[in-house]
Amino acid sequence: MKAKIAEKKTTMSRTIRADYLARVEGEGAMYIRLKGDEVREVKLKIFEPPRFFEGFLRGRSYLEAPDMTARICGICPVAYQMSSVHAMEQIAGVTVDGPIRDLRRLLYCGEWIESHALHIFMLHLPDFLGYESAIHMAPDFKAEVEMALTLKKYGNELMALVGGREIHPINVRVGGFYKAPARDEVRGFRDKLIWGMEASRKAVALVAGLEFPDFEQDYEFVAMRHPDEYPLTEGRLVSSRGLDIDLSEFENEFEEQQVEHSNALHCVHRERGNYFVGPLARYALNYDRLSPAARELAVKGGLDPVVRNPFKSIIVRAVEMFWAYEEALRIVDSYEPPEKPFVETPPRRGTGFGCSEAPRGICWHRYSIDDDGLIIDAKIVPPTSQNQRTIESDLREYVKGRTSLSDDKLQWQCEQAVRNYDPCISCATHFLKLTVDRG
Amino acid sequence: MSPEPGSINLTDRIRGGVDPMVPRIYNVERIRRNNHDTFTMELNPADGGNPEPFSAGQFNMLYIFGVGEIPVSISGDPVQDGPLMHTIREVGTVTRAMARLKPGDSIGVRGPFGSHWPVELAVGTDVVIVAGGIGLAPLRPVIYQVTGNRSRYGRMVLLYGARAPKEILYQRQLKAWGGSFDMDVHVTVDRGERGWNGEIGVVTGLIRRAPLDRSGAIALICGPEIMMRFSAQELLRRGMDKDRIYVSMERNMKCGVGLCGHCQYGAKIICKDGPVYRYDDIESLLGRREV
Amino acid sequence: MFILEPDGFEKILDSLREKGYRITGPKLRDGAIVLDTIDSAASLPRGVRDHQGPGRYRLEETGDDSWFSYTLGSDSWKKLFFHPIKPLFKTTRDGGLLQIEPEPPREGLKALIGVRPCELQALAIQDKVLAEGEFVDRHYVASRKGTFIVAVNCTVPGGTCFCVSMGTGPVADRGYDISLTELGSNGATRFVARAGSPHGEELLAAASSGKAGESDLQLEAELLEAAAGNMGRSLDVEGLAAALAESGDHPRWEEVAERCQACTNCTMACPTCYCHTVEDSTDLTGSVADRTRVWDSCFTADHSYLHGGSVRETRGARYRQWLTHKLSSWHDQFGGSGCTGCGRCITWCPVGIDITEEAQAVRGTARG
Amino acid sequence: MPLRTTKPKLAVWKFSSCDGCQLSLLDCEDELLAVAGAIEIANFPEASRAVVRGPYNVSLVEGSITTPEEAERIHKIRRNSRIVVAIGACATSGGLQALRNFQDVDELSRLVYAHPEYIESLNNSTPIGDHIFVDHELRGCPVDKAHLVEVLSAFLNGRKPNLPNHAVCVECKRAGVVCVMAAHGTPCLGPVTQAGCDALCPRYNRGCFGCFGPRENPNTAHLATWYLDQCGQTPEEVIRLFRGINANADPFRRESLRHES
Ligand SMILES: Cc1cc2nc3c(=O)[nH]c(=O)nc-3n(C[C@H](O)[C@H](O)[C@H](O)COP(=O)(O)OP(=O)(O)OC[C@H]3O[C@@H](n4cnc5c(N)ncnc54)[C@H](O)[C@@H]3O)c2cc1C
Ligand code: SF4
Ligand code: SF4
Ligand code: SF4
Repeated sequence: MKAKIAEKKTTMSRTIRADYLARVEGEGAMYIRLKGDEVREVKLKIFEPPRFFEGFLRGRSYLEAPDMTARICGICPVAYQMSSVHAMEQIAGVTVDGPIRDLRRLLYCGEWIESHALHIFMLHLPDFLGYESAIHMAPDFKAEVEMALTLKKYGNELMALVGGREIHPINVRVGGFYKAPARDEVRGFRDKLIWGMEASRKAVALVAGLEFPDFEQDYEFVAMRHPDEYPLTEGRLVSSRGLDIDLSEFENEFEEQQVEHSNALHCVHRERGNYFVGPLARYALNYDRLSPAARELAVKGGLDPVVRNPFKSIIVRAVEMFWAYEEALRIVDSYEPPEKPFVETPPRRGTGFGCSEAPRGICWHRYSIDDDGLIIDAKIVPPTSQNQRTIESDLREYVKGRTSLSDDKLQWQCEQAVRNYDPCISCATHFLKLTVDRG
Repeated sequence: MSPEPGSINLTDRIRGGVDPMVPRIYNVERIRRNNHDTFTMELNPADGGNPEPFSAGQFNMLYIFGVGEIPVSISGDPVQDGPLMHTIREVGTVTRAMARLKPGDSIGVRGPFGSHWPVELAVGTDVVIVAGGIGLAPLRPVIYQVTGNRSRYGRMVLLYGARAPKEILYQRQLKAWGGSFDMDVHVTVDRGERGWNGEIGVVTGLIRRAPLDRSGAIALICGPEIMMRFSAQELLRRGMDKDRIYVSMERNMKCGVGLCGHCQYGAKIICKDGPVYRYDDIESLLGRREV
Repeated sequence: MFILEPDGFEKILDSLREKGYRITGPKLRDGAIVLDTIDSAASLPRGVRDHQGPGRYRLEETGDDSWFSYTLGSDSWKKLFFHPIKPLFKTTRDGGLLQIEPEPPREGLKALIGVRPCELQALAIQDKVLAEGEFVDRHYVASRKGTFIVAVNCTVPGGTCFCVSMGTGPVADRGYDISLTELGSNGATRFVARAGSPHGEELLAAASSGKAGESDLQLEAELLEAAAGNMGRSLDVEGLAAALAESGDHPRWEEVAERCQACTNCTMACPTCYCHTVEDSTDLTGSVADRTRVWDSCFTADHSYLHGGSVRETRGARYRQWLTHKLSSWHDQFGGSGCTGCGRCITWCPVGIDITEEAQAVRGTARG
Repeated sequence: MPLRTTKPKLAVWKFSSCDGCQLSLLDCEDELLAVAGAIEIANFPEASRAVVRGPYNVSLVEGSITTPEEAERIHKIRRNSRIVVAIGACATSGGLQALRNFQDVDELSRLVYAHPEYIESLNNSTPIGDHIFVDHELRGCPVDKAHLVEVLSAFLNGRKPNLPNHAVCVECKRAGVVCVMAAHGTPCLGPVTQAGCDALCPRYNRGCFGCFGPRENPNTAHLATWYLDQCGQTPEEVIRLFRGINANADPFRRESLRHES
């Protein structure tokens, strides 16, 4: 969005405002106040209206959680579905494995592919290349845009294959699925996945060649970690500063705070404050769990095992997209439909925890249910609320050395810095507004 | 033992090898506005051939590219050669899209379909035509046919009701017919306007006063369902026979050839048995709700 | 009359397949019998029977090896000939000029396995409507040609069947190439088989294990007679059509409106319902338009739509249209009933509205 | 038909929602470039920073009205748009967030937020059509992307979009799906829900839960009776079924309230 400029003549202060931040999911604004070279205030303001999901969930059946929580976010509904079904299964004392678990991973790979392809090419890349959007890019980069659309489309097709549709899949239930896809349908996906792996390789090469601002920060990365897999829906929570906890301990370590300028809660570490979730964190903490081919690709893309430049998240996403295609292929090639598509999970009183790696970071859930399976209490911590503070601190640091830039440029670059996080504001309750106030 | 019981033994009953569901392309020659919401289209086949012959009262299914297809009666002269004519009132999606057509555009035409006005029965007797609104369009072919061979028929009376003076269709023709063809033309409007010195009121009022005396006359009625019912009753009261009164019915139609099921009216299939019915054939249905 | 053993049955399928027939038959899917392509007799459901009632269908394992102890599922053969979704033509536009490219009718040899007597009648009714009038549906005609029918007489009628009332079952008397009656089960299924066409005769002669004996025919007659006496429902059709024709203002229609969902399930499941509509669509550039024919139903608002609104607004009027068409006006239009007594509309009505009950209620108190 | 000279302008607006319906437009991978060729994407923040001033030929509006600010903003959009299409369950009935309409919003706010005083929210979540005149409503949670393309191409071609108002059952039977009500005893909202999803849930052996909202002439009362008598449901279960994605749509709202006591 175009900056509105109002210069005050007497001092060097100026106000830059962009009321609606584009190419992010949801409604928010960014507000930066400068006095000379000094950054006075940075706010990521989320004005997406609250929708009170945790409140509605009370009194609903535990079986309804995957359908209801999916509606928190149209971009990563599967994350909400997976975190909620895992929590409910924990309460029921049931673990789901074999082909049902594989199908869940396949569905989630679909979501990663779709979301990453969307973010890399349609939301983030235009910033690097100086276009307003991917559609504006299309005339100059026809082949790339077409490749991007196909990469994304296959992700969507995977979701539809397993989940019934791309957005708000209907096939996910506590205990598994309503119906398992037929063997031939799943196996038939093979060629698309092989194409997707190849195209992802090209995507990595493409984005690795971009110019990146010199900007590194010392983040505390937080992600899930699984004993032997790159994390998706299961594992412990670990951090680059030594945290290693069970999902149930999340609230001991982290807390959600409400701030006046935002409808989204900020989640912070109780002692250490802001932290970083999402691809960079996942990658740094699980580098050793990537497949050999994905690791090789990361190296080719010029990535170290730990990446501290958030602008380079675009490369990490491309590597993860490759990984998701590869993982999907592994599942597809060995798929045999389960005898029964779900495990029975009779209602049982208790509290359960679920967490999964949404494309933009961990999505943590806690539920308590009563004897009849009705939800007594629910708590959901989406990824963007966890990154909000870090985004603000990035902005503060990023603006510091760049106050000499024109308002327009500075605004665009700050927007880009926000987009590094692929913030999903709809989840966080829900668009972005940038105000640079240099007064 | 029949040779192939499981299968059906059919020669292709498809007329002239043409699929009745596939339109023939016609080009718009000319569009004339009749009034603020009604226009008459003149069409000729795009292949340069002649329009299909038709009988007065029959209709075509007109297809407009990507928008839809609707039944419309033919309003031109069934005897003389000339372009295919349809007079259409704009009421919804398809009719509005048709109103935007320009000469040179093409549309699809299937037909003609359905039954026709029994003009042959009128030979040697009087003909009473009762029309309401756009209902005059399907009856115009009858007038052409009669005036084209005036001496074969008895007296001709046209009773026509429109909502308002400016909605009267074919105004110049009405004058000409009334003036020179030995035809009684009576027009009434629901609402008068300044400058209107004609009749005001419903068309049944005209029937009450129409110069109707010869028994054996036939009556042809077309207009809204309720208008047709009341007109028929009025004609009966004036001593006409049930089996000499004809009406033209309207129902949703998707195929026009009796296959889609939409135009059922009691046991009737309007596109096939109708749209023109002898009054006593459907009398019992006319007053019923939601048939 | 032949005796056919299971391997003879398989032989018939094999030779049909060799001749290029696509074979469709009953299959077990999602807790119901559906009609689908079958590879061999082995993919036919075995040892299952159905329990059908108003709005209710459940399968049960019989524990034996019976082949045809179930009756009808919700789909009927009509889907093979009168396709639920059928492209009619594609129009391209260049400037104002149109060009129409009709969808070519598709022919092809089809073998139907396990057609019940009431369904033979249903096919005959649809033939009459769609293929024997002044105008015919050419897609129907094309796909209906070259059909080979293996009928199965009913020995275990379903809970909503009333073919006896409609005079359509439980024994097939014409319209088949081969008809079968299953004798016994308990691992010893065999069939009495009859040929209804030279082609059927030829196949049977090659596949059967000989002529049926007196005792086989005796057993068959008993089974079929018992079936006829075992109908789940009945409908007194004497004078029914006339009574319904006069029932326009019957209060029962309003009463049924309180239950009826106007959901269309009865019409979609009915093997003789043929209502269809057309849908037009365009691409974004506005240069190509498609016209597609799809199944429709007299229960939708659009079915009777005239500018300004539907003629049949209320669910009662829509239900009346359906029932009186099936059981009364069909006679006027096509010289017979539109109902075969298959019971599908009763079983698959999600709220269990029963045509036999409604017809009876209306007729019981119809004014003359 | 007149040839198009300048491209019509499309705008996409967001109100309270999950973003899924507008994402559906980006999910039209095969048509996206064709859409962009036929239409000028004049305001679609999720896809582009570029903003072209109104008035717009078509505005797609996602989301429901839940704040005083939204209740004002929607009028500006109406004034600036020739055609307004409300997209999705939120925009056409209030969406899942309309569950608040059955509860006390202050209490909900206290449940979720430590400082409810910072939260500005209306008591009810309401559809766009409650605030302004809407030219078309596209149902679904999310909308079906083929319907989005259909609405745009209908608009481009000057016709009425071809969208059904009959029951899901029509699509269910056309697709040859086994009815989950009759064959499994699963309560299904299909008979009272508008078609458009191609009977997705029944295809997956589950009952329809009403994403596309009520169809024309729905008979919810007797369906609910059937759930209670024949599917073994409790009144609470019936309430929850009707009080889902389209809880605030009139027939569904009334039905769920009827079972409260
Ligand atoms: C036998 C017959 C002859 C007719 N002759 C004429 C005529 O000469 N001039 C004229 O102006 N009109 C005539 N009509 C009416 C004309 O068909 C409708 O006005 C037209 O279908 C409205 O279409 P629409 O798309 O503009 O309206 P909408 O209200 O948008 O209707 C949508 C669809 O519903 C159906 N439909 C709506 N109204 C009717 C209707 N009255 N009859 C049948 N189907 C309808 C059509 O399929 C139509 O496309 C005739 C109808 C019939 C049955
Ligand atoms: S009306 Fe009912 S019983 Fe009769 S043929 Fe149709 S579905 Fe079968
Ligand atoms: S009778 Fe039953 S199946 Fe038919 S429309 Fe009514 S509720 Fe649906
Ligand atoms: S499954 Fe649901 S939508 Fe399908 S026919 Fe049955 S009731 Fe209707």
